[in-house]
Amino acid sequence: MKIGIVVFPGINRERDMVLAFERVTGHTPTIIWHRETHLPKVDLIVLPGGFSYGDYLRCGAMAAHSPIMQEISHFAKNGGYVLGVCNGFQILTEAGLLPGALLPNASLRFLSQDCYLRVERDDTPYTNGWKKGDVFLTPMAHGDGNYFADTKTLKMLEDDNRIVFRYASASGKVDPQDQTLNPNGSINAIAGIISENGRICGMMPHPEDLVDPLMGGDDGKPLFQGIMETLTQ
Amino acid sequence: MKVRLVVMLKQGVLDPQGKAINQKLHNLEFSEVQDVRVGKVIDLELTETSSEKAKQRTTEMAQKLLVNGVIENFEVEVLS
Amino acid sequence: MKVRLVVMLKQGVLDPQGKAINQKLHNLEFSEVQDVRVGKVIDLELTETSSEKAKQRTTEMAQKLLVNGVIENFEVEVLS
Amino acid sequence: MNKKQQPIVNEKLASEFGLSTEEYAKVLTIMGRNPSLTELGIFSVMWSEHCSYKSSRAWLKTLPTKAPWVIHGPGENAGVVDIGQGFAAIFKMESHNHPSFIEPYQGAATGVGGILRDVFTMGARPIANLNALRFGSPDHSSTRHIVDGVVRGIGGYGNCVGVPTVGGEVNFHSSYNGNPLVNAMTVGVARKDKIFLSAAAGIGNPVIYVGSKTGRDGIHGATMASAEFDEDAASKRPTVQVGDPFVEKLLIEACLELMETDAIVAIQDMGAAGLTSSAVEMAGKGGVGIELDLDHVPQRESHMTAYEMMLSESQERMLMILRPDRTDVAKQIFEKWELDFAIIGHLTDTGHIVVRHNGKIEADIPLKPLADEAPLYHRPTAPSPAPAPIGDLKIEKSIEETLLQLLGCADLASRAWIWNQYDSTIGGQTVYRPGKADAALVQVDKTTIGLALTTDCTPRYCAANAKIGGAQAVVEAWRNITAVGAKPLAVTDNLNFGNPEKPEVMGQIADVIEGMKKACTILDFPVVSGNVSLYNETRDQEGKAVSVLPTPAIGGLGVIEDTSKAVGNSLIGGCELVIIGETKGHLGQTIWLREIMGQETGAPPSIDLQTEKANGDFVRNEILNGNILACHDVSDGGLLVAITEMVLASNIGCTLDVPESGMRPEAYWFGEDQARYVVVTSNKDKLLQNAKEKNIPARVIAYAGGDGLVFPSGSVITIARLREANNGFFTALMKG
Ligand SMILES: Nc1ncnc2c1ncn2[C@@H]1O[C@H](COP(=O)(O)OP(=O)(O)O)[C@@H](O)[C@H]1O
Ligand SMILES: [Mg+2]
Repeated sequence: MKIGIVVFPGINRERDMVLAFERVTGHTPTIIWHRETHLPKVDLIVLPGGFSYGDYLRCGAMAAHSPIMQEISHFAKNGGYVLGVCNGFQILTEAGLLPGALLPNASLRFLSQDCYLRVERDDTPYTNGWKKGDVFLTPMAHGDGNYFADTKTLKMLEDDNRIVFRYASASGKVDPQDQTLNPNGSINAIAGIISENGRICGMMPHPEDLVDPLMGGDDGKPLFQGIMETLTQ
Repeated sequence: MKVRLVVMLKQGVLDPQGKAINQKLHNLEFSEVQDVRVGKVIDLELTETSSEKAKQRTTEMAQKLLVNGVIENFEVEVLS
Repeated sequence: MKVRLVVMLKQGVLDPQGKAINQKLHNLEFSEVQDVRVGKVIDLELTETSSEKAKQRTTEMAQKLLVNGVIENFEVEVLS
Repeated sequence: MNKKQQPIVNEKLASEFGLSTEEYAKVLTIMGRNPSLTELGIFSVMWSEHCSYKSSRAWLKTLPTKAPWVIHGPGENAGVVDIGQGFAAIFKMESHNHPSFIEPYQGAATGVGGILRDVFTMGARPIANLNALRFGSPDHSSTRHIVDGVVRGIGGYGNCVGVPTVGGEVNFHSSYNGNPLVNAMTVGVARKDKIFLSAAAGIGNPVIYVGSKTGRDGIHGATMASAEFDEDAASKRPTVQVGDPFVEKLLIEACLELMETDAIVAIQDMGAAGLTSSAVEMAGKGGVGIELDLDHVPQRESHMTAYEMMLSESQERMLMILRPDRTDVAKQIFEKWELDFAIIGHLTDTGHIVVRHNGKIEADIPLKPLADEAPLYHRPTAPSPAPAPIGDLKIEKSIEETLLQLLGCADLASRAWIWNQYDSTIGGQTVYRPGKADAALVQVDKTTIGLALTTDCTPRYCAANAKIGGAQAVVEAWRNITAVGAKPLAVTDNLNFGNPEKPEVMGQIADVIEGMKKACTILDFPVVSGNVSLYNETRDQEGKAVSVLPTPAIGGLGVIEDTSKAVGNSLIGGCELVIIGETKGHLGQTIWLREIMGQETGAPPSIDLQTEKANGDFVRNEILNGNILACHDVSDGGLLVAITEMVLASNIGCTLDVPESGMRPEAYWFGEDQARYVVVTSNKDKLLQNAKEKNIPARVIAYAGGDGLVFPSGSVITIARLREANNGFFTALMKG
């Protein structure tokens, strides 16, 4: 299993991601600097969280228009696995690799708190460590996590079963209108989606920060276990 | 040449900022306010001297980077 | 009546956004870009029908809430 | 400022720049001629209160600063202590009070940026931020706006640079109306043998400028930070600096990357007084001269004068002395991170700072007298009036009602509204984030070492008795670190006071420092860095100057070798709660007295440092032994508030035992006697036995379990109800 973590200027959760892979899988990912012109041979590209280019203009916009994103697009179009978390998710939508957009949180404030996610599919490389309907705890930390898609896109996502995580209560109840359950106001309480081919996934919260009981729990572990299982098959 | 790009959220895209401002203005008793929409303005200073050309290049910049067509519309205006 | 409020950082106040965008546009080979300043636009729909009055009220809103006079300037424009 | 309008340098101008008649006379003696405008500017900022500590220096020198684990005490950019396994913690706290009043968002944001630079300039990767905040009365017209801006600013900057904000404190009091206190603390970690200092060395070595370009930001900021506010404040506004956390993040990475090489001889951030203070201090400390050519300074605006460039406080800039054969290596690194890099001068053997611009010498000042002759004042002190004695207490409320009211008051309400806007988990090493333990706990990468971090101060105690208040602030920080199981190592402080030219204020400063000194000495908890902010006062409606409450914020750092042994403050179902320390029912200056009785009266609780040490050492030992599973010190609000906070942290209820007799219930439940901890144990017999052997007062006071707080009378308050009371304050304050 070879994992590459791409770092744009202003990205700041790459160390968390490395640590999580090390803690859960024992595997140390390679860091890929955004100026590199060729992707090294990897099985999975991770776009971690942070504030690429300060999140100025729009979150993820400037990173999405970097030369290396063309390489990543190529990689994705050839069936490569790509995971974008938080700013990484924003970059993927800005680059058009995933549909929709992430708007400012409904509260117009940065939200750093724990939330529960309900797993909507367990047949993807990113979710096969869970069972459909499982609920897990994860920290979230973002100012712009309010997922939006127009009616047509939304219908397509729902119909094609492309929503992988939704914000929920501890018992798995989803209510997009309830701000305690859907803190950033995402449409249909969407927290993560996947591409048509099931290989490009974007999500807002940070399971990588909850993989060690010492740091408050290990609810995020199945994400990494699932990835390892897929990639080592 | 100075060009102004005004970027607004598309109709139908929720504008939480506009909504919050509307609410606050009402609290401050600006009751004549019916609706508020918040957008961005990006002022560009270009070496370009033809206003036609400046407009065209700014439109390219908008499409390439400055505007997210999924949620935003834009207008270009030559200021001077 | 539709009024547009354009809010920009004062001259001399650092505009980190504009700076980063400028650099990025250069990387994307829009080398004609000399300077970028980013501001906000707030479009207000008012019940007011006199454009004089609308301008005046918008100015009040700007001073009271919408503009941070410490670092920002603003202009009011009646759109329709 | 444009050439045509260059003002004439004379005593009047000097006084506008904040130099007194005597100070200006000294300038003339040192220079032996009339100074140029740029020279006057340099003197005025270097001799400002902010840079020279002229009112406080004599007192600061009395603080203990040494211990076997202290690597660098005060005098460097930040304090450095040995935390074991080859690592050092580097930390400091700094104020941005006045800028935060003028522009709350940018003021607070640039405060965070500045303190981060003080820490990474020494070679440390920043791993945690904390913030000690003091706001005006909740019902004052500006409070909401300031709270909103300050919290957004701290979050906006810290979240973007990717350093977790893990703790802090907040108080509200009318004395901070229009003069908030914003004290930011950063903690970083470096290899013990890779620490970078600021003393310049090597005649001829290049002086390098890196980071952002220079604009006309904050010119006069450093002198402004030392001048009290009046209606005039608004007109000083154009000097506001804007922070760029994105650039700061790049600067951190670039500097740390360069620090892996052997290129750096000395390095310092450009903080208050920008290029002036960094150049003067680096050369001064190294005993060398320095020559700058401002033509090479990266500039954001056109036609800047030498004066403007020397005094600019543009953010995100650093000054370095490099080995001449390594400038290319350095240049490459800064280019990689897309930051400005410029050689702007070199070191000389003249002992002077010489500033050139457009081929002209704009300043030429001998460095030694600039430093040695800096003013030092022994300002007169006067005692503060003793607080009024406690008046009649007509008690009408039940304990239950009282508790709910206290939980909702400004100083005890949940701070979740604030910390939920701060990224506290980034880094993946946060063991205890805000609200989960008495001190935040952050693990050091690739080790099992945990750093326990806290900020503390109880300004109302300081106002009532500055000596006790100064000691109490230190003691509470020490207790909070102890309560997670860590060993307290050292302190950084931020001393916030009013106008030192008023003898009463100077008396507070002297007494607070005296109290701190005693506590730090006996607890072996030296001060390794800090900051002083004076002239914190504003005018009330009648135009009278009001000083802020004396507020010596203490930032404490402790270490635990094995983070898995640390404890938080959450109850554990089925366990017993034991109070360690003696409850005497002290009511003077308590929150209960203020909130319920409407009196700010009485003496603050006395501090017995030997008892503090004995009780704390006992608690720490028992945590490490595994006999204590959770712990919370008793502070603001007293015993019942402490227990309730543990209930709220865990969502587990508890049943209270009958209080000790011989005391009125209010005194027992809400008294603020010091040296106490509520601890949770599943091994009560062993714990009580150990306490008895060591002569430590210990007594079972409650049993954990259920979903409410059950009173001895049998009445119950549900956790939901407690939480509602606790959360209401910020929701109401920030609404609308
Ligand atoms: N400004 C702040 N930023 C982050 N955390 C804060 C802030 N203020 C308070 N907290 C957190 O809230 C909790 C309670 O604070 P406080 O009542 O001051 O604790 P204590 O009295 O036990 O020292 C602590 O975890 C503290 O770190
Ligand atoms: Mg405290």
